[in-house]
Amino acid sequence: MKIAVIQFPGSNCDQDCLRALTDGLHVPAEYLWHKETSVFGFDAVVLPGGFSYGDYLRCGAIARFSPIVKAIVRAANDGMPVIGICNGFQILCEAGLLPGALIRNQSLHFVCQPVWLRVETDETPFTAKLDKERLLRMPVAHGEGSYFVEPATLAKLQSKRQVVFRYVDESGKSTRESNPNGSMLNIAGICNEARNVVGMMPHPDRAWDRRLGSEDGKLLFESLVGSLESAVTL
Amino acid sequence: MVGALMKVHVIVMPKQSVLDPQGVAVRNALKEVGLDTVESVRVGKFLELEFRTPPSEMKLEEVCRDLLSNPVIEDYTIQYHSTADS
Amino acid sequence: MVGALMKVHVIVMPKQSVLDPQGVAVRNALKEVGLDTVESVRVGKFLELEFRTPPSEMKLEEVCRDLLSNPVIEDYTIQYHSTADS
Amino acid sequence: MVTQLTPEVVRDHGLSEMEYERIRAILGRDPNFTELGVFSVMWSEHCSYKNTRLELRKFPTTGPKILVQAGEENAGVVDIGGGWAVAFKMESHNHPSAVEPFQGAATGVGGIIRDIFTMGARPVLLLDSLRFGPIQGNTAAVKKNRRLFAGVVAGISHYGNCVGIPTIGGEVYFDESYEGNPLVNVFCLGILRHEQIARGAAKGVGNPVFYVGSETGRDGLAGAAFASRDLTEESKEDRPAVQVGDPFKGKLLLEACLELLASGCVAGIQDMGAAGLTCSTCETASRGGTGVQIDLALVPQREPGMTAYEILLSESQERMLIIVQRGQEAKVKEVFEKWDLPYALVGEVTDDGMMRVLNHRRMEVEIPAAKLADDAPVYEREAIGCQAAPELRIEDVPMVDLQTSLVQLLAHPTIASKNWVFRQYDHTVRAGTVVPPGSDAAVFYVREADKYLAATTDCNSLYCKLDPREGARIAVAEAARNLVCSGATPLAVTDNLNFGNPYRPENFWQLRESVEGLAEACRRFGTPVTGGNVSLYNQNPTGAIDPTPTVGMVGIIDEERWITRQHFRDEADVIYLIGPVGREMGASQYLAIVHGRKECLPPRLSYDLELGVQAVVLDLIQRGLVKSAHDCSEGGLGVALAECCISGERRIGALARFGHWPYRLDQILFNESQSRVIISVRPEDAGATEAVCAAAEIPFGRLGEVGGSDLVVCTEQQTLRWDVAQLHQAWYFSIERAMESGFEF
Ligand SMILES: Nc1ncnc2c1ncn2[C@@H]1O[C@H](COP(=O)(O)OP(=O)(O)O)[C@@H](O)[C@H]1O
Ligand SMILES: [Mg+2]
Repeated sequence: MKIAVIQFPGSNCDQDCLRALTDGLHVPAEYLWHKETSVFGFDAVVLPGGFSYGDYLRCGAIARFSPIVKAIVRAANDGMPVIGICNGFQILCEAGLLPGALIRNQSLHFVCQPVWLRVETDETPFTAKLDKERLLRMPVAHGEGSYFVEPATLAKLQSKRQVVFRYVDESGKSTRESNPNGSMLNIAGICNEARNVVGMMPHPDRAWDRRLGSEDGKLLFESLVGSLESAVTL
Repeated sequence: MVGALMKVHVIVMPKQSVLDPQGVAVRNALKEVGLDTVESVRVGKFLELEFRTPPSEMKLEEVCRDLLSNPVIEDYTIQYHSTADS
Repeated sequence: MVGALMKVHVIVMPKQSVLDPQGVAVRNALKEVGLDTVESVRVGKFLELEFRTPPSEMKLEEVCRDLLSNPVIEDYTIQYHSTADS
Repeated sequence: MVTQLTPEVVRDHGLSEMEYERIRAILGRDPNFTELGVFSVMWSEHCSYKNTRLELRKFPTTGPKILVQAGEENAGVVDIGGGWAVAFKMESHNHPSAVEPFQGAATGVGGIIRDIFTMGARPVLLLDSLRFGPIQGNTAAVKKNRRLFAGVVAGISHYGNCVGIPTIGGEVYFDESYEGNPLVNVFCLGILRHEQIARGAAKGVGNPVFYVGSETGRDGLAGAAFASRDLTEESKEDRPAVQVGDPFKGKLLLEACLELLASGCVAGIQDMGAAGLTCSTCETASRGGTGVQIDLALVPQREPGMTAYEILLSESQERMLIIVQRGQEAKVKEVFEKWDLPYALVGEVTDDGMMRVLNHRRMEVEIPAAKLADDAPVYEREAIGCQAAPELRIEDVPMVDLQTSLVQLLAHPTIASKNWVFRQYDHTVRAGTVVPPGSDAAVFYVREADKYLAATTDCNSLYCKLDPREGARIAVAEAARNLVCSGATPLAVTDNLNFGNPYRPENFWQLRESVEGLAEACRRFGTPVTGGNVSLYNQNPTGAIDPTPTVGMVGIIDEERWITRQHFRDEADVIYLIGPVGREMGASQYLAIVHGRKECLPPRLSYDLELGVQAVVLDLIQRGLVKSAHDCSEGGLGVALAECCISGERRIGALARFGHWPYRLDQILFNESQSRVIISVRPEDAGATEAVCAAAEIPFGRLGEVGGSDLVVCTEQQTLRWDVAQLHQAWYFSIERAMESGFEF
């Protein structure tokens, strides 16, 4: 088993993601450069946070045209598990692998703070090991994380259980106060219809070590590893 | 020193259905400084492209749709100008 | 609900001599996607203001200078339009 | 174009007649226009420190852990054990930020980051020390202050967040004296292996000289000269002096340079900061005891038709000069093409000590490099002291309702929570932030080195205004105290001297007093100065800023279990005050904020007491007795106790008893006597704690217990009670409230 952590020019959470996997979980993971044209030899892909290509124009708008993203789109359509974290989420939306868009935070400010997340579905490779309704603690750090999508698609997302994480307060209620960026329905993460592609604004890659105040992020990567193993065995 | 360049302006605006907190902030700021008859403000992008040889309209539409704007949240308009002097 | 509103467009662009990293990034991206005859790109802000009753030109100029742009690195232009339909 | 070097031209370049004669003596002829420009930037205050060099020599710069001394290179390097070291430094970008707050602050961050990776270190954290005029109210001035504040914070967040270096601490003060002349001091720390230390020297005659990074444009022309003048209304017209930063390029340049340095092919490396290409060529040559020859025609240029003068003096951002071992040119090509960055072979190292600049093979500049870099004139400026501030007579301070005073202090932007600021900074990237902003010092885990570092910046400029020497001493003491409270042992210091025009004797006196105070304190605390920055001419039409010698201090924590935060944690924990109760109210925030008096003698620092208190606190922490530790600074015991109750994720009350107290209650609550730390311990550890303090013969007292939902302070005569939820409201949202009442975007 081997997991790819994509490196775009301007990625700055690539190292955090790689360490979460190698130091945190001791699973094999390697960087994959944005100029590569294939993800052959890897079993899953992590698109890390940062400011790919400077995030000029729109977050993820330019990255979406890079050779590696074209390869990831192909792999994702063949069912490979793909997670986009923060900037990675923005890229997945721009690339059309996930519906909707991430727009400027309602506060107009970059926001860096810990948040509570509620797991809305365990039917993705990244949440398979988590109980529905379970609360997770991890930081957000973004300027454009407000999830937006037209009403029709939003309804579809709900009915198809494609909302993966919601911002909530510590008691598990999704309130206005617990929403750090003005996302519709407190949406923090979603998946595609096939459920193998997940995007989320919060940072599991910054919550895998007790010293960082939370290890909840580990659970997502453990779920992934579990899913990959069971996929291998059958 | 530039020859006669072909200038194209692309204006990218947030869709009406998308809330535009920046527009709201600007409106409030304008009221603050005494422009109290301002109704609404929307803030978008203005791109000034210069070409050596004009691109095909089709190609231009395509990049406006796929790269310069995001149809989920934005609309765009293209304005053609013959020469570099605006 | 809008009556005949006065529409004003304000375009704020980085000064020519000032570095525009965004413009450079967009130019490179455009070349990537096949618009290889693009010479230069500059990216600025496009503000669409709607007024119930037209503001004094002087006041508007002042606001553009002090609030909507920073004269140190940006230039602005104001475009007046009679009615709300662009 | 040949410009006649009339006396006017020379003066416009900020050079005196004497300095011009010195130039002619060095060259043995008249300089040409381009050479004049080169001298003018190299001999500007910003680059040559001509007015402060003699003062800076007073700093202690050596120590067993110092690997690279202050002044030797771009930043000092300090050993942290295990073959690892840290390089850190603080830089100001005050004047650019006054004219264009967003870009000014952003490029300030970019500049200090380049200083650090130029040393071969990977930057891992940032701190920012900021000063602005008042932000509460609705006058035009206040709105402008808010706009500057918002712009600066957004600029720092823009650059630091994009490059992916967490901003994990800092400070913000608001005071009239900074109106129109904000202070933006940014601190950066990087880590490296001992063997990775890179040098800014042009070594090896015949070695190729490369230019890497962004193209050169006309931006930032003569920014160094700009930073060496008073800010006036016309400063707005200093347009070209404001550069625009590209954090994306900055990130690529950082990665590319570290990759190239790791390959071992680099003989010397120097960033292009103030005075750009000029400074980097002559400094590398002078350090290497060599010469450098370059041809400007080979320099990547953003705009057509730039003159030699413009190219040499441009301060375009994100550029480096790299000298490579001959034969290794291919490596540069490989790395910089990988990162899609411009690079160009522009010249070579020569053996005759000359800085030679050609343009299309035509000689433009021919100057002895060492003389240009190091023989700038040094001046001993006139210093005239002002008479010492008087002792405060407490009878002159009217009694007020202390119930409201505490709330008033907590809600003052200078004391209030800075979460509106640091929530805009990515302080969790790099997955190493153990103690985020909001405690006395930030603590960062350096994974590659398996070390815990603590860092803080401090300076109470009100003290410095009323007694610069004592204020500077206290800045060092408070920085050390903040580190100790987080469980760290102080290592070393970087400083940023922000003062007014040095040609005004009273300003220069403040500077000298402050430097001597810093130097003395750094000796006593065993924390050598590894480097820093001087920013003069911080004036606005109404006069000079309050003297602000900002101290940045770094400490190390050997064991994870020693890491300590400032907020109370559990019911029934016992609260101790380590140090005296104190009574000094001069120059206090209480006097300034509640009584509107920025007056009287600041508190006195006793080194023995301070060192004793810090030693005991560290000892208690290392024995595992301490659950929280917070020092008393602005606002005294009252504010410190309140912060202990409201700065944690979970708010909690506390009871503090002062028994029989012969003086006024406001003296207990708000005096700012130094050397005081509030700790809380488990009830069962009370005995052990008292034993340690008694043995150390340090004044201490048991104040009371943690618990409930109120903060209660009582003496035999009087009891005061505050609902911590209300205190939190006043303190946590104060800055946000102020910023929402005015525009900024
Ligand atoms: N500009 C800033 N950027 C980041 N953190 C800040 C800033 N200003 C203050 N902080 C943080 O807020 C907390 C309180 O700051 P301060 O009141 O200066 O502490 P102290 O008085 O103990 O030095 C500290 O953790 C500090 O790092
Ligand atoms: Mg403190």
